[in-house]
Amino acid sequence: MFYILCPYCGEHREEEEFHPKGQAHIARPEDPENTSDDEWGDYLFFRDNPRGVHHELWVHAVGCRKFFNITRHTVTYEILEVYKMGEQPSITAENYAAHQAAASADNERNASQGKHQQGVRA
Amino acid sequence: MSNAQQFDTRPQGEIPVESPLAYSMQRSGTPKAKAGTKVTMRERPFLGQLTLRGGAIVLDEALREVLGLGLPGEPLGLVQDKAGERSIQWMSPDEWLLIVPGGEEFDVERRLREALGDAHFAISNVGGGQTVLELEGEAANEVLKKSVAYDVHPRHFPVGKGVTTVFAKATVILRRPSEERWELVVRRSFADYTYRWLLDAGEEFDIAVEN
Amino acid sequence: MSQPNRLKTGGRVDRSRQLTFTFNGQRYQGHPGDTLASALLANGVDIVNRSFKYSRPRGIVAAGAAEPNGIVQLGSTEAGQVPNVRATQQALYEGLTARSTNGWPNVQRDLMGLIGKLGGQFMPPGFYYKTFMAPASMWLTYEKYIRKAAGLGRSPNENDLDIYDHRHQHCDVLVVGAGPAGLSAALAAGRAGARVMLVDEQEEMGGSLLSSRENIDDAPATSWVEKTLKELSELEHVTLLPRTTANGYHDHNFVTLHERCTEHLSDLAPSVNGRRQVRARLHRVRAGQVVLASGAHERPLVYGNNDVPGSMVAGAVSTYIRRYGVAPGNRLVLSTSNDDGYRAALDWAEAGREVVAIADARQNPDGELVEQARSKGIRIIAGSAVIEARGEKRVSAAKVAKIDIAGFKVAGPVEELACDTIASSGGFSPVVHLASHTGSRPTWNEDILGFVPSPVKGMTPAGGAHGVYALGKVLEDGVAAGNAASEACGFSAASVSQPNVKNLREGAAVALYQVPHLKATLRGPKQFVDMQNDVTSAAIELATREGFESIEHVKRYTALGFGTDQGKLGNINGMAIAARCLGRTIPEVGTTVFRPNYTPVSFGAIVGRHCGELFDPERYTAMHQWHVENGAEFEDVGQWKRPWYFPRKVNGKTETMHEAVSRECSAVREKVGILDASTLGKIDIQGPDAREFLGRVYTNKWAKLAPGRVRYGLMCKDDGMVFDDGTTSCLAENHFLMTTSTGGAATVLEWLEIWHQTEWPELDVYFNSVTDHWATMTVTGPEARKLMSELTDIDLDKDSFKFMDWREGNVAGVPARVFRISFTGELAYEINVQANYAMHVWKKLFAHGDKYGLTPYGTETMHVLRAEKGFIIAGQDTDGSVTPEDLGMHWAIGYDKPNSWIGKRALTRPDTKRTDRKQMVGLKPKDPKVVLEEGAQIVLDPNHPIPMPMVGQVNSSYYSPTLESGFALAVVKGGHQKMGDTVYLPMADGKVHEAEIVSPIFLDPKGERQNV
Amino acid sequence: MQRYSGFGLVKHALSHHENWQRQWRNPTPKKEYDVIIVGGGGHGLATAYYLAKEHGITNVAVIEKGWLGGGNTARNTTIVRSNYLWDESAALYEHAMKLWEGLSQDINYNVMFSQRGVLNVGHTLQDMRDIQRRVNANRLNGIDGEVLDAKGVQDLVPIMDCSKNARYPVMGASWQPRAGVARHDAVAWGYARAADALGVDLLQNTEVTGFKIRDGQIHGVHTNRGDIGSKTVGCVTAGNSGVMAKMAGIKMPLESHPLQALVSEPIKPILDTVVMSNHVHGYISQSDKGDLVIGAGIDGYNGYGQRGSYPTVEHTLQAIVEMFPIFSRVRMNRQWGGIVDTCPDACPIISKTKVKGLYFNCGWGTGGFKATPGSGNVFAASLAKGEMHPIAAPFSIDRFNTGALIDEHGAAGVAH
Repeated sequence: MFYILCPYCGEHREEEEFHPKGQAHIARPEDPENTSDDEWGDYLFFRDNPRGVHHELWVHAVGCRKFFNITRHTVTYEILEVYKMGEQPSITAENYAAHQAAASADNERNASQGKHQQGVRA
Repeated sequence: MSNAQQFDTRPQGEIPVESPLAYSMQRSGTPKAKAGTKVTMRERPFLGQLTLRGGAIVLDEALREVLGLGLPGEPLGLVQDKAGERSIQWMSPDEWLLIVPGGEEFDVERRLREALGDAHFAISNVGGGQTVLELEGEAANEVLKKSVAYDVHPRHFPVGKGVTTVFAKATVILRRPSEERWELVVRRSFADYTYRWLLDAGEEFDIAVEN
Repeated sequence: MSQPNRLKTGGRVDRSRQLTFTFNGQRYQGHPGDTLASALLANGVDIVNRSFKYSRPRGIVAAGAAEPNGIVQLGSTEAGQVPNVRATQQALYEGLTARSTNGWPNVQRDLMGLIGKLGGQFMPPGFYYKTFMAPASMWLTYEKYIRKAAGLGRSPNENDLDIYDHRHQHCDVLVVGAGPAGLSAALAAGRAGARVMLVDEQEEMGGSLLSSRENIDDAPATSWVEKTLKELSELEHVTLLPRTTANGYHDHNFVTLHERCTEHLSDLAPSVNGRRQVRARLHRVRAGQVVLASGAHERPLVYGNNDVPGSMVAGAVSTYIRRYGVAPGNRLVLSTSNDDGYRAALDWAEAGREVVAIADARQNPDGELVEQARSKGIRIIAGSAVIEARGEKRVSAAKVAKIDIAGFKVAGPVEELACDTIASSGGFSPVVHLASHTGSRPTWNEDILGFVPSPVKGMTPAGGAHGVYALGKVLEDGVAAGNAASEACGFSAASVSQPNVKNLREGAAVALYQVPHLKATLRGPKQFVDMQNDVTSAAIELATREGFESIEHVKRYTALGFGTDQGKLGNINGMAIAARCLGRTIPEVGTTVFRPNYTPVSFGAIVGRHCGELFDPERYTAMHQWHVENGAEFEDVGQWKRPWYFPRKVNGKTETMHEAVSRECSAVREKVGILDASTLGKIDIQGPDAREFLGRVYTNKWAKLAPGRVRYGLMCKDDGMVFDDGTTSCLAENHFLMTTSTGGAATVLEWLEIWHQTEWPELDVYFNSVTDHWATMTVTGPEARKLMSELTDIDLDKDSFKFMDWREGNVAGVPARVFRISFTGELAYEINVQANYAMHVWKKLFAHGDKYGLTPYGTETMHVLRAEKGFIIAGQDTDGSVTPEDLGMHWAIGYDKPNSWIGKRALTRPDTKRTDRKQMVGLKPKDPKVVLEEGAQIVLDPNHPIPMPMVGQVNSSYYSPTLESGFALAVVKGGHQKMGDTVYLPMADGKVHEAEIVSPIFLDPKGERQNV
Repeated sequence: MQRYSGFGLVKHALSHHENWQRQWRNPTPKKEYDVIIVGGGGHGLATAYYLAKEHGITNVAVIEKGWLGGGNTARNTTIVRSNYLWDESAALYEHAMKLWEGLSQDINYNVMFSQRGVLNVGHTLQDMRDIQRRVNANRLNGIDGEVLDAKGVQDLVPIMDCSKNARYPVMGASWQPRAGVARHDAVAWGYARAADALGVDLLQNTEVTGFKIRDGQIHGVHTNRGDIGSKTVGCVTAGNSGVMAKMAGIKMPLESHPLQALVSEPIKPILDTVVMSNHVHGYISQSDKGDLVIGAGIDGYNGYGQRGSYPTVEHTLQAIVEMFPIFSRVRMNRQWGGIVDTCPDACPIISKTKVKGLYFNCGWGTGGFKATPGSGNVFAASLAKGEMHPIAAPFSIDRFNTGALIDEHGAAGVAH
């Protein structure tokens, strides 16, 4: 069960307070009337569904009622970042590997300084 | 002006009034305190409750002007006046819950609307839709731990904090106005469920209800 | 003789007190501190069960969670029955009553055992896949007998009288396991000031130290346990939970703990001072860090007939002797691959019993424990193993032979040693179960011959759980883990001095899993790998021969590890055997992922208080008590309890629903009725862009709705399908009150928010739910105005307060908003008052309404009345596949609105613009007495052979006392062009109803009644 | 193929079971096949079997990245029923049902198809309307079913709480007697063995890493064991279908969600039918081994982790104990998760794609197991003829652009 940092409340909350609302950044076509049937179908139904880094829309339903985005790994379920509506993710499928490498280097550096891996609450 | 309608829903004169728990207390009872009572529940009905929406800066200014009490400075903050009768709780980046003694809310709303002028804001009277339950006693924490997934440990939930969270299968606004007292702001239609749940969860601590 | 196997001294049981218990109808004695298993062993009960497939007699083999055989049915009353209790984990209490779960007529003389003996050969793995196929019709019969033979215990057939509880817990550091590693870790983290939870599945904390031979700080290890627990219990932020098993390790360090609160006292929780106590408590823990100090399970060796009672895991033998003061036999043969196994022989000898011999698989055993055994004069047969046990209901001898492990063969003559107990040790398997619950696969460590946990974020293993076994190292490791965990939570490491422990010199262990036999595996005596599921080495070999090469295939084909013990004893041995058969190494064969639960948890504990009346909230309106007192029958609408109808007693007889509804309908059509409509969702919408927003989320137009006016609105999703409807009133230029369907309230509010927050944040508008703030009562019928005029100061004149207007004023002295909207087609006033005053207003209406025949009505009457008018109910007349066009609601579609409102674009897709879509129509049964079935399918040719083409279905259907006929709302393909056509409704009973397609508006199509 | 029978079992027993043959070969991949099936689950194996048996196409490879039947085939709750609402899905599932009824004999492998009946219980007036509508539709489509009232339910399942005091009292149910359960692993193994016997190559531990596409035509697949050629490729990879489609440059209307299930410890026979409730949200049956097999809905987020969130398990068991209070003391042994690829209309995609020769059979959501034989059968026919089988045709991917969805949410509200 996820422990989710609400970017508005500023603290981690239990998954039970949130609802997932599908893929993030699905923008409604600017001019629906001049959108083809295929384009409209794509907007309504077609999704990335990646095995790996995924950007999702969630709402803090039992909380501040705000929608926000989560970048989450769909296999490890690790939440890589949360960001508010209108913001763009800094971690993406493209830069994930580099990001992980940097993070593990950080961890090793911390470990060598006698610090330990950060926990989910740290 | 905001060009919204304000509506004073309080009747003049003596009109019978029923709190959301009137039926529940009658049906499920109000257990009296015993020697072993470690938690006490109390309803504070008929308070004035306003949902305030808008920008923090303008609302803060207006509230200071009208109530002499500004918005809490942080998310999840709860501030009260000296008497503890008026409180403002952060609900969302653009939403606060203002609780005042019953009857004050219409005047407060009117004055706030005046003070806010043309700003974009909203004020909704929600006093009929929710009631306040207080929990007190050494086992209050334990009863809450049975009921809410939110961490109520004093390190994590100091006085002056308030959150909206899951309560069993309902939702509550949970606040800590003082060291010894918790407040649950409960929606009217869920009040009976919440009450029955608390009686059940409090049974092992000989929960008492004061009314 | 009472308790023949109980030693005179030793152990942690309280010999001063006797407890009487019953097993299979026989009364026995034990002591406080016993488990059911230790008490049974003390009393010399060898056979505790019969095995699942072959009905072989089985005894206790282990001492804790790993026990596969000692599965019993507990309970002295029907409601107190508990199936499948593990005797090794059940504390003994006075009056405990238990039975074996299998064995007919009893475990001693079991007739199924004969079948096992004769039929065992005919039940290779997967035998049922290969037979019982002919004739096809017989499978259900075969299955009945197969099912009867299966299952362990039985479910109670009475409701549980006990209650269960939950605790939502949060801590910095959760330490799982209170053995030496866990205690040390908790001490370190606790001293650092962290919020610590220390949990242990056993009756008391201490883990392996409770039966350890070793000293800590020159005193028995148990003194250190006591001292440590004392300090921990005095630390303010430390919580100790004994009798608590960590069952599931979920994402982001969420761990479920199962605390057995009163299960050690009785099968029904005793009450204290009249207060009920919970039977079990489920803790839902969110931990900053988890220290996994769950220890290790000892592996038995897999030799011939290794399931004969008297065969035990070596460590369990020690535990029974040292912790419970029970020697489970007299003459012991130990078969071991490592030094640790020697502890059993030493303990056995010190208990004054005979150690016949130790068969050590190693050529030159030389560790310190080996020396101790030698010095006691115990015979050690190096390079050998027990290859087969003899005996049927109890071990009578062990066949020992030299073995060639690499060559997998017996390398010397067989010596038969008379004995009654065989202990075996094949080394240890770290308890990695929890660590793999979140998907991390354990990795093989050749040094310790076991799987160790792979890294899990926020988790630190300590001690045996990752293969650190030597006591001194374990204590050190625990402190390090505790400090690492508390530091990760932002605390400074605490200082914990290392206690003085003598480190034993240890000889290297050898990898031995399946012991070779003189005969080939398929021909030799059965070697059990998973005792609970009767999986043998031969079964695994056969599975690999048949092409099941993946370990997952092997497991599934043989059922290895699928028991209630989840293969704690057998899995690694099974993998090793599969690896041997496939010519691979264990890591090549891989491991399987463990799933929660670590040990089984009762449904009741998982459910907690969410059962019975608290299963789901019942939502009440402000008038609920009145409805109850006036005999309402209730309908569940979402979580709401809504009055369905108000049956009256007439001449001592209660009306049927039909009678009540007819009466209520007539009252509204002829006089006046009242409905509690408080459950409708209400959303307060304010802001300069509120109107613009409404125009985008509703299909119809909102630009010109003036203050004081109300409009009906229809909402679609962007696929063009209707999903909710309701009225919205203009309260002021920038202020609207939206109503939604009862079920749609939360969904619609979230719908508005998602569009505002994600798509149109530039619109200045706020939405607040005021559903609960307002109570709503609908006064409707020809007499409504007269009744209202007695109670309100609002000008009710039909020209100043028109249909679809709203006004504010007082009703019964209470400020109210009154809306002239109608869901019945009659003159109607919908009164909204602040909910705390609603009961007063409601009662006042009745006080004045009597003379007008004011009749309360419920949802059923509301449905009849609205259906007569052709008004839809979203969710009943729509099902997510209906467009506004399909409903014939062209008037509510603003095609020429400036914005592309939600749903508009989708209405011109190829499928949505078809003219032969299912469209809403009315149906008039040819026989007016007929009320068509809701859900009846509509066909054009009832004589068409099956499959019969269907053109639509009935969604709403009622008897109308006003029309004196049944009538229905339905959808029919191309229905709008089929007015007057006849359609057919073939029913299950063979009847075919005829109906005519008509307008869905059955009554007052011009709307004159509501406009008066 | 060594024929299985009771007599054969006795014969093998006398020879110490030393002469059992492999159930399938472990072949080396050929360079080229007539048809490649990607995905060795139940649907893929069934497709291969029917290609060989009914269409004489035996030069077929089934490519499986792990072990046969290791995905959702191994993780579902084994319910088989065909009482779907819409004509299109009813035809598909009933086609499957008819194949189920002779499957053990057809493939000479006892899949333990137990037609013990399925109850879909209703607790509200709307539930009952939906039940009536579905059963009426089923009947006119030639699918067995009847509507029971609360007493009928109680008679059939005496241990269920059908009292008025329940929070959501049972009002009635739909009852499909021909429905039931089957042994999931046996379905995969049985099809595998039968397909292998007809010459199909089952390539385990072989992972497709890409598609060979030239000029809009499929030419084969890249795998970790080299390239394998074919002009016809059928992709049947369930939860991974979105990932596979992306490799081929195709976007899918799919979201892969965790679907959790759990079993109790084995207990003596106590529940003889399958009971499902959309409203209190849970379903339950008892396996032949004695486990209560329990499930409910999907988790709301995308997930390939084969696990979901704990509250789903809690809510499921609350529902089960609500319906069966006597199970309060029965204990949950194990829980797990599958990865279900769900479509917006809760119906599958059995379709050609924009790549010629590349077909997808996916999107089964929570309804895949029960369709296994039917899905394989119509997919095989479609691959063999290059034209979609009439039963499969409505399940084209185009429907999401035309709007011709087949909305079965009512039927699939609870996963099964």
